[in-house]
Amino acid sequence: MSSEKNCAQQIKEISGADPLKCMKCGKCSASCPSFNEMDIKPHQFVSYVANGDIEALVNSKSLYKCLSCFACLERCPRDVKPAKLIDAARQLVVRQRGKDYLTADEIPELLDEGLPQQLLVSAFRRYRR
Amino acid sequence: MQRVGVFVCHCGSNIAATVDVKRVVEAISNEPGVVHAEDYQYMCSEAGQALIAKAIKEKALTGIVVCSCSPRMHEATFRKAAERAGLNPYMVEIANIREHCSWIHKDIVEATEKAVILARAAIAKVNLNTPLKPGESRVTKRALVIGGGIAGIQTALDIADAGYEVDIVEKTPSIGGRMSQLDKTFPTLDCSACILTPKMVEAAAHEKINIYTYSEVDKVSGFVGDFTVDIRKKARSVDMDKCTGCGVCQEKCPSKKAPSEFNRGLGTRSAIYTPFAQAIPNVPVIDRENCIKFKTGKCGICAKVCQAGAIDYEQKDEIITEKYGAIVVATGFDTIKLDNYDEYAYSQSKDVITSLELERVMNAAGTTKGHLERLSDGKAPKDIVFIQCVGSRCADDRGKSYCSKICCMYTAKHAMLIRDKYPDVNVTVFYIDVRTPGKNFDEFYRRAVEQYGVNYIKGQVGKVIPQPDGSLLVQGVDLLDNKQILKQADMVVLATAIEPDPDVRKIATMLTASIDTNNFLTEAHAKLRPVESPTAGIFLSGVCQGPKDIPETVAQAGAAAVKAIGLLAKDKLLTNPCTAKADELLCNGCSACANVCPYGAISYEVKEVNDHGIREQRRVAVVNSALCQGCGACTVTCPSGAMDLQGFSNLQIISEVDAICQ
Amino acid sequence: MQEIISRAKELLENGTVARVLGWKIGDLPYNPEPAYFETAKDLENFVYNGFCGANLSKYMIEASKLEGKTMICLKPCDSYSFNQLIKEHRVDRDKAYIVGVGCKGKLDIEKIKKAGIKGIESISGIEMTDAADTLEIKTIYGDKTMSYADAMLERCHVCKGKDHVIYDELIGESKDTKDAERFAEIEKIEAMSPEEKFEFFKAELSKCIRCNACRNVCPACSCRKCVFDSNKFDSAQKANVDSFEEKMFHIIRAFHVAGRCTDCGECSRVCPQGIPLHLFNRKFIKDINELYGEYQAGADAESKGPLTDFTFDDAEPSVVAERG
Amino acid sequence: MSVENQFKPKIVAFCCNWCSYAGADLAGSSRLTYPADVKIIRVPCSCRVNPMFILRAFEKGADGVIICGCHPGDCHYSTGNYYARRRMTLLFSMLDYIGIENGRTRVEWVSAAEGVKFSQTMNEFVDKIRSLGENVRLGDLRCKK
Amino acid sequence: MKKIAKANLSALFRLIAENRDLYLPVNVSGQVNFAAYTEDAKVDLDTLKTVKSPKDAFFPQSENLYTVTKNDGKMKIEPEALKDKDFVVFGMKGCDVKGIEVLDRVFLSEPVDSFYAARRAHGTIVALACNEPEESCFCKVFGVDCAEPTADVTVWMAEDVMYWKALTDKGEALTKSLAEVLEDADSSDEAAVENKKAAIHKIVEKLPYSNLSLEGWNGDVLTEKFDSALWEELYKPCLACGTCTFVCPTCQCYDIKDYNTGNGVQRYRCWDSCMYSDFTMMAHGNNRTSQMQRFRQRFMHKLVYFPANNQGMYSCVGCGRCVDKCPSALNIVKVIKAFSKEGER
Repeated sequence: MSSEKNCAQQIKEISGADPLKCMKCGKCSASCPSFNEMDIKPHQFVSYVANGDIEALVNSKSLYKCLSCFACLERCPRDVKPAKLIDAARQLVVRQRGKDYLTADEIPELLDEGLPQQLLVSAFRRYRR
Repeated sequence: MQRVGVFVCHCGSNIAATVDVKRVVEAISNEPGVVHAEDYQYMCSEAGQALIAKAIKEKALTGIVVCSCSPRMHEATFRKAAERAGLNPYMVEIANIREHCSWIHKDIVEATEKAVILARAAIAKVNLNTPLKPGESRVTKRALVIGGGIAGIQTALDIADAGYEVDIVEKTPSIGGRMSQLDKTFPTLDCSACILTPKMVEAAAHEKINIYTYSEVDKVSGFVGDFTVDIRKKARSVDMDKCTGCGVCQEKCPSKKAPSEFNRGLGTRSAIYTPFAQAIPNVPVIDRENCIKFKTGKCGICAKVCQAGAIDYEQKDEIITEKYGAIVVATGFDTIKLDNYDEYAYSQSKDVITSLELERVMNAAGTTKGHLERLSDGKAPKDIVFIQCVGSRCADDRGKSYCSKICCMYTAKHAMLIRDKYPDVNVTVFYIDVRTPGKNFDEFYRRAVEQYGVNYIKGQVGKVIPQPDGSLLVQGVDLLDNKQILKQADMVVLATAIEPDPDVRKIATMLTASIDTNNFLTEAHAKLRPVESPTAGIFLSGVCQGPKDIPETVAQAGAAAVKAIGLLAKDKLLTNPCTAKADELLCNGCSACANVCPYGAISYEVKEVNDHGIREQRRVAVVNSALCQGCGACTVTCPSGAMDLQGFSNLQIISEVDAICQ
Repeated sequence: MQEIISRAKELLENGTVARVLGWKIGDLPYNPEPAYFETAKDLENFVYNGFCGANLSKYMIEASKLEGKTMICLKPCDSYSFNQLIKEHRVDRDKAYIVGVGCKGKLDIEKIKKAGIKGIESISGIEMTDAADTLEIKTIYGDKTMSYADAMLERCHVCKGKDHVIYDELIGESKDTKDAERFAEIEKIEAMSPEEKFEFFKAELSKCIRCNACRNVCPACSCRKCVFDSNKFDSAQKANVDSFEEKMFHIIRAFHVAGRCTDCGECSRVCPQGIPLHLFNRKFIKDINELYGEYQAGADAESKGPLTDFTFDDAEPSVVAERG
Repeated sequence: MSVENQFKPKIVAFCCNWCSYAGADLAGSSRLTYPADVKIIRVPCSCRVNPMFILRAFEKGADGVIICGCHPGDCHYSTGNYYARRRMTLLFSMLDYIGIENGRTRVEWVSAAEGVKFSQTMNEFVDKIRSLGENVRLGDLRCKK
Repeated sequence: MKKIAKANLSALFRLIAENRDLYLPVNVSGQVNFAAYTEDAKVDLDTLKTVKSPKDAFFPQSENLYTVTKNDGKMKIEPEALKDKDFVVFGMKGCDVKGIEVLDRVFLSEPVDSFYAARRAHGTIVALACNEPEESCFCKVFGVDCAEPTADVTVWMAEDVMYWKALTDKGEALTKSLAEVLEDADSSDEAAVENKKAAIHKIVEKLPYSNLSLEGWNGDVLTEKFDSALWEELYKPCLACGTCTFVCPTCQCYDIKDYNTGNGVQRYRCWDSCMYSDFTMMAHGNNRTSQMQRFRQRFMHKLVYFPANNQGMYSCVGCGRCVDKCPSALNIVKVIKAFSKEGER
């Protein structure tokens, strides 16, 4: 990965969010259905990006625990878009080939008969862009 | 040809750091008319003004240009200085090289170049200036206060005490405003009504104060010192002179289902009503939308029971036209609508209420007679959650960008009062920041935490989920513990953002008072003239200017009163001499200018004109300089250029254009 | 024509009017001139035919200053100008006895000459009583014909209608001559690219010689002293220096008459260089109609003009860029 | 392109005294930058801006002219900006009609509280004029030396 | 005499324009006026009269005189350079040429107008005989023979050939330089030209204004004409525009004005019109205060004042442009006729 600063910049560009607008109210974390599964909490995404600590962010579990439900984005009073930030971090990873969370071969095993197609597509969207 | 002196101010380093002032002086020394140029550290200082005076006298200057801060800041200062030195004050022009130059440009070469051009434009203009003399206009010694809340009442009392007549126009049936709806006040916890009611009574009894309730301002014309206002007294359907305020009509009224505005819609009232027991005037109003008589033509019970015969179903709106010298706006605030905040379930659950509604719940005269109970089932709540900053400090258009300022304190007050009266109730406050600047404010908040055990959680609530059992599940976060919190509550109180009363926009338009994007009225200067509108003769009192608590409101009300008194104390005002003037040799008498004049300042005369030897009777425009405010609308409408604006003449503006474009 | 003359004689004789403002026969078949007639003998030279295109309304400004009433002959389109002048207090309604004269379209000698017809000795078919729709033109280079419609002034092809909006009495019938859309030319230009527009107007305006005929004939340009003749705006210039220098004059002139111009077409009629000046005025009229509602200047003598009026929800100036 | 060679447009901004000029002052005291190409002329009201001033600016070499006034409804003189709005709409339409590039003229309502908007507007406008390049169609050749 | 096939005219123009400026009638947006020759100019030699007379070639509507600049507080005056390049005006008509003679009287008499003189020195006039004079023409009245205009070169346009006859040294020099395109003419050509002239003379006789009488205008008539009550009647329709003066080949009045370019001040002169209310405006106003006076001035100047100062030379040449272009159908012919009728009374 290129320099951390550069990555932080890329995340800002991809997400279109400005981490400096955050007033640390925590409404994102309060809204997040995956809060408990995450090691880095939604309200912390912002500080990681602002501080340029992208390495830790892209290596976090949160990257794959975020459901992209966008509740945080909807409710954020400051228009900071935590979901977009984490999504942007995810994209940074995906853009580096071979760093996928799952390999293509692993997927069929995980498939369930009753799994709705839509969920599958959404999963692909998240893990294999 | 003028003899122009140019004075370039360093403004300490404010200008000099980005503009090479010496270079400016050098560059403009050869401009047409310039006979003197110098720079100084602070032109507005006494020493700076002395420099100007000295140059005016020694160099026999006929015009000066000061390159400094905005003319909105110091034009008056320099005009006065020039006048003291014997120069007509209107022979002064300001080149704004601070706000419009040094403060916004970083590159010294670029900024200096621009400063030179701005100076040249001002020099070109001053070369065409002519001495002007202000006219005079009279001052009507009467003030109008729009809004009868604590701000309006205090302003009116202060003006009246100084001996001037004051009219209060209040749109609801009683004065008192928001403060009358409050239960207790922070940080002393004294009873709101107990301190407000005497003021209301005092205002009503004051011989210099005249109160128009259930009335609105319809039209405003005129200008500082001489406003003419149409006040619409809405039909009350009750004769104010006859009514004794016995209250029988309200008791007997069969239509009792109208939502009570005073109780924020939590309770009901009769169709003929006074908003609350201590209402002033104690004369009811018939709410025609809910009155059976007005809806069906039948009923008429109130008229039958009224021994004074005060009920008048035929009453019509009445327009009163009155003249005022000063107008104070005290239109107050309301809480914002919560339509954009579905996540708090305000519209889904009766047990989610706003703080102002809580005031009515807690108040002994309120819907629950002061008992803290759930509005859904009347049960006593065990767990109450307060949510702060609902709609305040919001970057998008769901809410307001500003801090509503009062919420932290009233929430602490509510929490404290509940814990005091019902020690077994758990109170949790979700906050982003607790802001308590103010005398005894932080102590008050700390008492809530330390003495009353209110549970403050740093973090916001994401969602309030009504449960099938009637309780509320509050999903929030504790940022300090980095934990998500799911909390069972049976009442949620939202610290809803406040906004200026929506009617203020209409009023501001009538007054031509400027207003900001949040509908707060703009002050003439954020620091130095905080209680005046930029529109002369209009003053600001209370929350219409920005969020504030009661003591601040009262303080501002007094300040606005003092400003109004200062105006009313004058017998005459000097009028702006920058007025329009018609050149009768060029005037066609076509009436186009009069059509666009907002002040009716232009009339026509048929008179003999001597046009270079040709004498004939012509219809020509005449400007009443006392009425003209100098907007210039007429000058552009006039095709022949007969109408020109003194101080901003066609040639002056063109000379500025030329100087900038050359 | 005879009817007008006899009525004029009557009015002069019974003292209703002190003079008659009409057209006097010219010394060529096509050049009658505006003229005053004060006696029955004068009226021998009165003429009213297809070449009486001149709009006499503006002459009433001076006539209003004279003793007694003036009988003024107005064609339907002229009556709009007259109304507008009343609105602007430039003419005295009480000083005018308005005879609304019928009109079957007025002729443009330039169009006839542009068709290559020269050495004209006589033209028949121009009288109001002529039923033929063809002009028979005798020239020293032989006889020619031209259809009446082809020789008509541009304004007659987009005629505002046969009705006079103000008059004391009417004499003579009018004819529908409208056979083109009033704004078609404007729309054509609007559809051009900026470069095409610029080239078009540059070519047209490069012909301008600043003779001021358009301004001086214009009933809306009734200023005692035009801004382009005074020092009020430092705009007094008689020069035409570069190819597009006249824009200032023509844009401002059009702007000054915007909302007041009745579209009488006199400017285009009199331009010695054949510049279609009505394209400026009519553009403003079209914009006003589209943005602020249909408005016909001079349709009445009371209503507020669109530029001395407004509504709270008028279009923003950005509409110009937005509509592309 | 080096900074020195960058096209430096001449831009005239007419600002009404009550709102936009104060807005520009606020932009200044808030240190909200915009290019030095913009020079402000103070007029009492947007309705004081005569189309002749605008054409004059172009004639003398301006590359863009922007008129700023109080928001409709907020005019210090009640109605001035309504007249200005009609006048400028028609004038701009005429300029467009004769083939002058759209965007060389602009009207923006800026209140005394909108320092941010003022600076944003000026930045945008300067960008626009830079993209349009030098005004060659409306200028007087004599001023082009 | 020389001749050239009409088909070769463009070659002729190209050749003339090679080393000189060439002005000739060009159609721009439907109107024919004298303009500089370019490859794609729409040259129009058939239209009898250009809208403006070609006097611009020698006396431009607007010309810079000098420029004043200021540097470091010092003024610098830079006179405009005089015309120093040869040029040819092709296609002037008899009346136009006569118009230049009138202008010569004004600008070449002391004090000589150096700008005009330089242009006259460098300009060669090729005059074109009028094949088809029109009803508004009355050059004959002022002694102009439109069939044989006398200039540096006279040309006649026939069916498909143009005859070329140099009359002056300048004309000869021009002819010589065009040797590669001009052919020698023979006696049959001479005869053709004579026939052409005769045909034109015949047409001229048929023109309605050709027999206009100038009687009563020569001699000491100043006071009589000036005081005539007729002016009061004649001027009435006049709109006070300057069309007649600006299309006129002899009107020579100009105004001198300053223009601030931002880098300096240009002093320029431009045509002015005695019909304008601000003509010769001075601080106290104007010496002619009514349109009647201004109207009278124009015709008195053409028919009385000018001849009085120039050995009887009228400053009208009978081109008829004012007859064609006056918005109110006024013109000098109507004035002359009105006075002669007055005489009859």
